[in-house]
Amino acid sequence: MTTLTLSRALNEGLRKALENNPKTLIMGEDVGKLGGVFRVTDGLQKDFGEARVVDTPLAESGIVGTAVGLALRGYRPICEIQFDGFVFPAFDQIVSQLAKMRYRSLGSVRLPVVIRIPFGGGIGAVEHHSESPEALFAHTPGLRVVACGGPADAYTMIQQAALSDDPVIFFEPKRRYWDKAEVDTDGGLAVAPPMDQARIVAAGTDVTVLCYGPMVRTCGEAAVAAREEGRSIEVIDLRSLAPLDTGTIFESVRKTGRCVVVHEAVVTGGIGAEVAARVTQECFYSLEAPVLRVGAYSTPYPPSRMEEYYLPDLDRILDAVDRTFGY
Amino acid sequence: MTTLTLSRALNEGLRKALENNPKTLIMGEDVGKLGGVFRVTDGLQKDFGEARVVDTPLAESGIVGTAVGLALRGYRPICEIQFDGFVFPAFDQIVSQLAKMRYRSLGSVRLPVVIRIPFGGGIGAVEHHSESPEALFAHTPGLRVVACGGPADAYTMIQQAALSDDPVIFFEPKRRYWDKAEVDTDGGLAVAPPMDQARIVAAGTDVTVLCYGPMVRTCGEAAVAAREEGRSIEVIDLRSLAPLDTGTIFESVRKTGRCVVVHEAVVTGGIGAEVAARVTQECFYSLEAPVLRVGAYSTPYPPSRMEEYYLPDLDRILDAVDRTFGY
Amino acid sequence: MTVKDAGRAVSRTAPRATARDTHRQADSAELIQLLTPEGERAEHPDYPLEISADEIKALYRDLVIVRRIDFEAIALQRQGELGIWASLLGQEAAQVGSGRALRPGDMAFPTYREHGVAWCRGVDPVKLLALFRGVSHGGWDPAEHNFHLYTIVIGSQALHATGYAMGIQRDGAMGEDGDATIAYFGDGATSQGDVNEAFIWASVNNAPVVFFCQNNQWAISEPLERQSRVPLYHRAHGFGFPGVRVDGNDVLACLAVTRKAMQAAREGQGPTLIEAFTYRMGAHTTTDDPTRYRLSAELEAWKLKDPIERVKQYLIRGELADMRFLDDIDAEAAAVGKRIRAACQAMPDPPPGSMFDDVLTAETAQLAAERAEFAAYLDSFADEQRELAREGR
Amino acid sequence: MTVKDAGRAVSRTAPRATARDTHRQADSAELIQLLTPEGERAEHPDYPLEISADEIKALYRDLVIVRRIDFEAIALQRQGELGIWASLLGQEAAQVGSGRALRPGDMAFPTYREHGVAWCRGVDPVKLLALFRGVSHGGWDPAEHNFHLYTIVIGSQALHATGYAMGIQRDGAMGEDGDATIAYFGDGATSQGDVNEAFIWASVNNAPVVFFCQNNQWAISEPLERQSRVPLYHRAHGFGFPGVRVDGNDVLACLAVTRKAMQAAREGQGPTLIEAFTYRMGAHTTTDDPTRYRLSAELEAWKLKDPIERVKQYLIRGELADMRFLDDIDAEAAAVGKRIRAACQAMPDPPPGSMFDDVLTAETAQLAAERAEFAAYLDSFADEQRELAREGR
Ligand SMILES: Cc1ncc(C[n+]2csc(CCOP(=O)(O)OP(=O)(O)O)c2C)c(N)n1
Ligand SMILES: Cc1ncc(C[n+]2csc(CCOP(=O)(O)OP(=O)(O)O)c2C)c(N)n1
Ligand SMILES: [Mg+2]
Ligand SMILES: [Mg+2]
Repeated sequence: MTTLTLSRALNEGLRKALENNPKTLIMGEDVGKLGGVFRVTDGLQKDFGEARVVDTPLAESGIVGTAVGLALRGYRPICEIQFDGFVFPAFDQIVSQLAKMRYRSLGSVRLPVVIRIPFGGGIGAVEHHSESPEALFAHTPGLRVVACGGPADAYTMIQQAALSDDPVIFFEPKRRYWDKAEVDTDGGLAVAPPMDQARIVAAGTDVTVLCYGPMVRTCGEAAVAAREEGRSIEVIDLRSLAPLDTGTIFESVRKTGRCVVVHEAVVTGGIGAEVAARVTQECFYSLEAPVLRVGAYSTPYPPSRMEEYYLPDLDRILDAVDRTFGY
Repeated sequence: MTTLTLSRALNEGLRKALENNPKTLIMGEDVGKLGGVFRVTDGLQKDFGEARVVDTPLAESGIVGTAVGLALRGYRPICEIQFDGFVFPAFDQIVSQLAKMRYRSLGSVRLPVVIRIPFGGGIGAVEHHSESPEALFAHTPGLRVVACGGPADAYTMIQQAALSDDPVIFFEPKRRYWDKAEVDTDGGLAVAPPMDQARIVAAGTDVTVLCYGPMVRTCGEAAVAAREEGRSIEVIDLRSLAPLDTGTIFESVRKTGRCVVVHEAVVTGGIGAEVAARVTQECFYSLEAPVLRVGAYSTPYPPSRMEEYYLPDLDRILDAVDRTFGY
Repeated sequence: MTVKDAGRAVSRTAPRATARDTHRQADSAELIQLLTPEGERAEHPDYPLEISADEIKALYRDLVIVRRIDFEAIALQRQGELGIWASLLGQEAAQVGSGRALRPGDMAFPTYREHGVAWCRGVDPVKLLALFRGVSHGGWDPAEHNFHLYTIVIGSQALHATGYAMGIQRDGAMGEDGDATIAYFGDGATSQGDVNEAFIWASVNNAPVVFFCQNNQWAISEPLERQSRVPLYHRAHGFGFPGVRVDGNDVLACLAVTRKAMQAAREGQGPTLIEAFTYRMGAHTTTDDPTRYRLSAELEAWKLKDPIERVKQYLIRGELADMRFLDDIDAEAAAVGKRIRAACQAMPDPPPGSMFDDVLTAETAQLAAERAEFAAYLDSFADEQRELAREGR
Repeated sequence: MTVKDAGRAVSRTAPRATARDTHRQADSAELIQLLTPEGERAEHPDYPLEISADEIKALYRDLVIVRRIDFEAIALQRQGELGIWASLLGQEAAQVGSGRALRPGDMAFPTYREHGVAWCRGVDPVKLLALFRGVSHGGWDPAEHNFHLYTIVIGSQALHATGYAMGIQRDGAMGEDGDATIAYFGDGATSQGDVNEAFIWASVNNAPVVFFCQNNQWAISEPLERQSRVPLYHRAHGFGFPGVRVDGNDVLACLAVTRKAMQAAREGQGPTLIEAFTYRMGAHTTTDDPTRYRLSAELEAWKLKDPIERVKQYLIRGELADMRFLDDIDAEAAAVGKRIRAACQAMPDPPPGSMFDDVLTAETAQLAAERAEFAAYLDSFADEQRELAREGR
C-alpha cells in the first residue's frame, strides 16, 4: 500500500503497462519531456525512450489514426487527448474506424487502443477544458467506455484498459488528479475487480445514487451528509459506462426502490438517460419514484466563474434525493 | 397541393429559401451539376449560380468551418453532408464552434447554418451510409436538431430551418426520399406548425408511439395494423429532437398510460433513452408500464443483407406495444 | 447587390479556367512515362526499368483479368446481384503497376476502388463482391495478404498506413529487405484533413510509407480544380518530401516509380507522394450518372490512352506475344469472370444472428442478451409459421 | 527485439538532427528583414517600406504597451486574479506589425495569444482579462472591431477566416479598396487537418485570406521538428500559393509583408502564408514550466533579437526620439497597466443565472424551465439563510 495521487497512480499504472509489454506505446501531445500537462506520463519517456513514449504532431485525428495503424502492426498504443474538448477532431477516427474495424474484418483484427481523456470541470479552466463527452462514446457500439473515480481504481483500471484487446475510451476525472488515497501497488491486478464492473462505494438502504468519475467523491460526501440526516444512501461508482454493469445497478435499486443518477455531463441525452430508461424498464415494480438525474443544464459549459453553479454538488444531489422521497 | 417525393419537396423548399434571401447559400460535395447524390439540390446551381450553390472540396470539416465563417459575414449557408457516416470529420466544427460560438460571443453573433444529413438505413448501402447519429447532436447544447418524416414536413421544415437564426442539424430519412405525398406549396409556411413542435400522426387511446424520420411511416403502418387487432395507437412524430416538444408527448402519455419510442439509432444512449427518462419523470403516476424502446442493437450497422433484421419494423414495434400491455 | 452579381464577384476572382487548363493536360515534361499510348517504350533517366518480356506479359495478364473482374461486377450489379460497384475501368495500370511493385511483406491500404491491387495481393475477388453485395463490410484478414480492408470514409486509411509504417520502424524491419506501406487514395481525398495529417506524420517520422494518389480527374461529379489549383504531386514538397507524377495509364511507369519509392521508404529515406495521372472511364459507382456533369469528348480523348491497349500493341509490335497468348489470357479472364459470377450468385445471405458477431473480442452481457432476445424473436416467427402450417393441414 | 532496440530503430531513420538545424537558424537569405536586431534599417527589394518617423514611433508605442499589458496580466494571474494567461512575450512585433497592416474593413481571426493584434484592433484589454479570469468565454462583438473571438481549439479559426473571405468575394467587396481577412495560428497548428483544409479552400476559391503563422518555435513542449521537417512557409507552395518567411521580431518587416499580402488578397490574387519567425520568450501559459523541456541558452540567444529593443535603438540612433518620448510611452504603458489591473480586480463575477443566456437566439422551453428551476433552487438557499438569520435573532 502506498499513498498516491490519482495522477501518480495512473503514472504508475502506465509504467507497469510499458514494462509488461514491449508493444505498449504512449502517444500524444506533450507526453514526453513535459510528461503531459497533468504530468500523468511524467518520466516515462526518459525511461522507455522516444520510440515508446511519443510526442506527436498537434492533431488528434492523426494521433488516433496512426494509433489504429500501429495496432494493426501489433502495437498497443495508449493515446492521450490533452483535454476533453480536443477529442472531437479525432471523433471520426474513433467512431468510424477504431470502433468498427474489428466488425468490418469479421474478427480478423484486434484494436487494442486506449484513448485517455482527462474530463470534466471544476478546475477554473477556459473554454473546451471542462467537457464531459462520455455519452457520445457510450452510444457507439464497438467501444468500451470507462471512467476512474479515485487513485486505486486509476492504478488498476488503466492497466486493465492497456490489457484489453478492444478499444477503450478511458476517462480521467481531471479535478481529482490531485486527490490522494491508498493504492495497493503490490496486490495489483490479481485482486482488482474487472474494469467493467460497478463498485459499491457506500452501502445504503434508502436510495441508490449512481455516479462515476469526478462525481464519485461528491456522491460519497453526499452519503455522509445524508447519514447525519438519517438517510441511508447507497453510492455506486459505475466505472464502466459501456457496457453498463446493470446487474449491480438493478440489484441495488430493487433493494432501495429509489434512484438518482449523477454526472457532470449535460442531463439531456447523458448517461443518466440510459440508466434511467433501463432501470425503469427492469425495476418497474420496485420503483417508488422515477429515476432522477442530476447533471449539467442545457447550455455549453459556462465561464469558470459560474462553474460552481453549473456543476452538480452535494446540495443538488441531496436535493434530488429528497425529491425522490416526494413521490 | 402538389404530389411530391420527399426529395423533391426538399428541393422546392430549398429553392424557396434561395429565392427569398440572397444571402442563403447551398454548399457541399456534388451539390452543383449533379444535384447531390440524392438529387435534393437538382437544378439549383443552374438557376442560382456557382456562387450560391457551391461544390466544395471533399472535406466535411472544411464545409462546416467555412460555413461558420460565411455566417459571420452575414450569409446563411445550408450545408449538405453527403451521408450520415460522413458527418464525423465535421464533428469538431459542429460541437465546438457552430454550437458554442453564440454563447462565446454573449449573443453578439448569430450562426444561421443548416447542416442537412440524409440518415438511416434500409437502402441496401455499404458501410457508413446508414448511420443514425442524431443523439450525438441532441446531447450538444446550442444546436437545434430536427428530422422530417414525409414530403409535406420536408417542404416546410427545410424552409423553417433556413429561416432559423440558430444552427440546425436537419436529418432527412434517406430511404423515404422517394415516398410521395401531397404538399401544400401554396399555403406554404404561413399555415405550417413550427419545426420544434411534435405532430400527432394518428390519434389513439391505448398507447403512445413516438418516432421520427424514417420510422414515422413504419409506425403509421403499425398503427393501422394494430387497429385491425383492436388496439388504438397514438403515433407522434417528434420532428424536433432538440428541443423535445415534451408538452405534446406528456399529454399523450398521460392519456394512454403507455409509451413506446421507436428509432433506427442504437437503443443505448439514443433519443429513446432521453424520452423514456423524461416521460417517466413527468408522467410517473400515469404510466401503466415502463416506456419501452425499439431501435438498433448494440452493434455497428451490419452489412445490408442483414439490415432488415437490424432495423425496427412493424413486427418489432407491435411486439413492443404488446409488451407494454404485459405489465 | 443582386443575387446574380454575387455569382459574378466570385467568378471574376477565381482562377478556374487556368486551373482547368493546368489539370487537364498533364505537362509531358513532368509526367513519367515508360510506355507511350502508342505502345512504344520510352526511357526516363531516373527510372531505368529492366523488365523481361515474360514479366510484361504477366502484367498484361493482370490488366486483362482485373478489367474482366470489373466488367463482371458491373454486370452483376445491373442484374441485382450487387448493391453497388465502384468500377476501376481506366485505372488498371495504376493499380497493377503499383500493386506488382510491392513485396510480400509490404502492406497496402486501399480505398473502395482498388480491385486491381487486391488482385495483385492475392485477395479473392469474390470477397470484394461480398462487400458490394452487402454480405460483409470487407471481412478478409488484412494480415493474410498484407492487404488492408477497404476504407470508405475518404482519407482515413492514409493515417492507418502511416501508423503501420511507424510500427515497421519500431520493429526494426527497415533496410534493403525491409518492409514499407502504401496508402491508396483519390484526387478528391487530398482535400481531407486526415490525408494532410498523414503527410505530416510521415514526414516528421520519416516513416516508410508511399502515398499513391490515383488522380482520375473526378471526385464523383467534381473535377480536380475543385480540390486543387496546382498539380497534386506538388503537395508533397510543401511537407518536405518528394512528389512525382506518373502516367497512370502506363503500367511500366507505375511499376518503376512505385518500386523506387517503396525501396526508398524501406531504406529509410522516408515517404513519397506518387500522383498517378489517369482517368475514371466509368461512372463513379453503378448508381452514378456522369452524363450529368462531364462531356463525352473528355472520355473519348482518354480512350486513346487506354492502359491495356498500349501493352498489347507493345507485345504485338515487338513480337513478344502471339494471338494464341492473347486469346489464352482472354480465356483465362473469362474463366475468372465465370467463376466469380457463379460464386456471387451462389453466395448465401449471412445468417441474421451473425450481425451480433465480432463487435468486441469478448461479448458483453448486454450484447449476449440482445442476441438471445433476437433469436427468440426470430423463433417466434418460426413458431407462427409452423402453427399456420399446422392449421393449414 | 528488445524495448531498447525499438527506440534505436526509429532514431536511426528519423531526420531529427537535420530538421532541428534547419529550423533553429532561420537562413538569413530566406528571412525578410527590414530592421536588424541591432536596430539598423535594411532594405528588401520586394518589400520597400515608406514609413515616417511618427509611424515608427506609433509602432514603438504599441509594442511597449502590449508588452505592458502582458506583463500586468501575468502578475494578475500570479495574484490569483486570472485563472490562466497565455503570454505574448517575444511576439509583440509579429502581432503589432501584422495588426497595424490591417485596414478597418479587414477581419482578423485570432488564437488565444493575439493580445497585440487585439490592441491594434481597438479591443479593450480588459475584455481579454475577463476571458482568462473566467468571467466570459470572450464576449466581445467580433463585428465591432473586426476582430473575431479568441479560438482555443487549435486551427479551427483558419476555416472561419476562409469562409469569411468567401463571403467578401460574394459581397463583391474585393478590389483595391476592398476587404480581406487574416487568420492567425501557431507553428503547432499547422499540423491540424483544419488548417490544411483552409489552405485548400483558400486556394481553390482564390479567397482573400492571409494565413499568419507565428512560428514561436514551440507548441507547448514540442519543438517545431515534431510538426515539420521543412520551414513552414514552404507548406503554401504545395497548395499553390505563395509562402514567405519574415523576421517575426521585426515590426517593420511584419508590417510590410502583411500589408502586401493583404493587398494582394483584396485585389484578387488569393491567399498568402506568412511565417513570422519568432520565439515564445515565456512559458506556454502561466501554468506551464518550460524548464522541463527547453534550454535557457536558446532563450538567451533570442533575447538579443528582442523586438522592442531594436526599434528603440533605431529611434535613438537616428535621433528620431528623445528620452522624453521614451519616458512618456513608458508612463502611458504604466497607466494602461494600472487601469486594466484595477478593472480586473473590480470585475464582478457574472450573475450565476447568466449562464443560461445566449445559448440560442430564442430560449427553448426546456432551457427556460431549467433557468426557472435554478433560480428557485438559488432562492431556497437565500430563504434558508434568511431563516437562519431570523432564528439567530
Ligand atoms: C468522408 C467522406 N465524405 C464523403 C464521402 C462520399 N464519397 C465517396 S467517394 C467520393 C469521391 C471520392 O473521390 P476521389 O478521392 O477522387 O476518389 P475516386 O472515387 O475518384 O476514386 C465521395 C465524396 C465519403 N466516402 N467519405
Ligand atoms: C485541438 C486542440 N488540441 C490541443 C490543444 C491544447 N493546446 C493548447 S495550445 C497548444 C500548443 C499550440 O502550439 P502553437 O500552435 O505553436 O501555438 P502557440 O501556443 O505556440 O502560440 C496545445 C497543444 C488545443 N487547444 N486544441
Ligand atoms: Mg477521383
Ligand atoms: Mg508555437
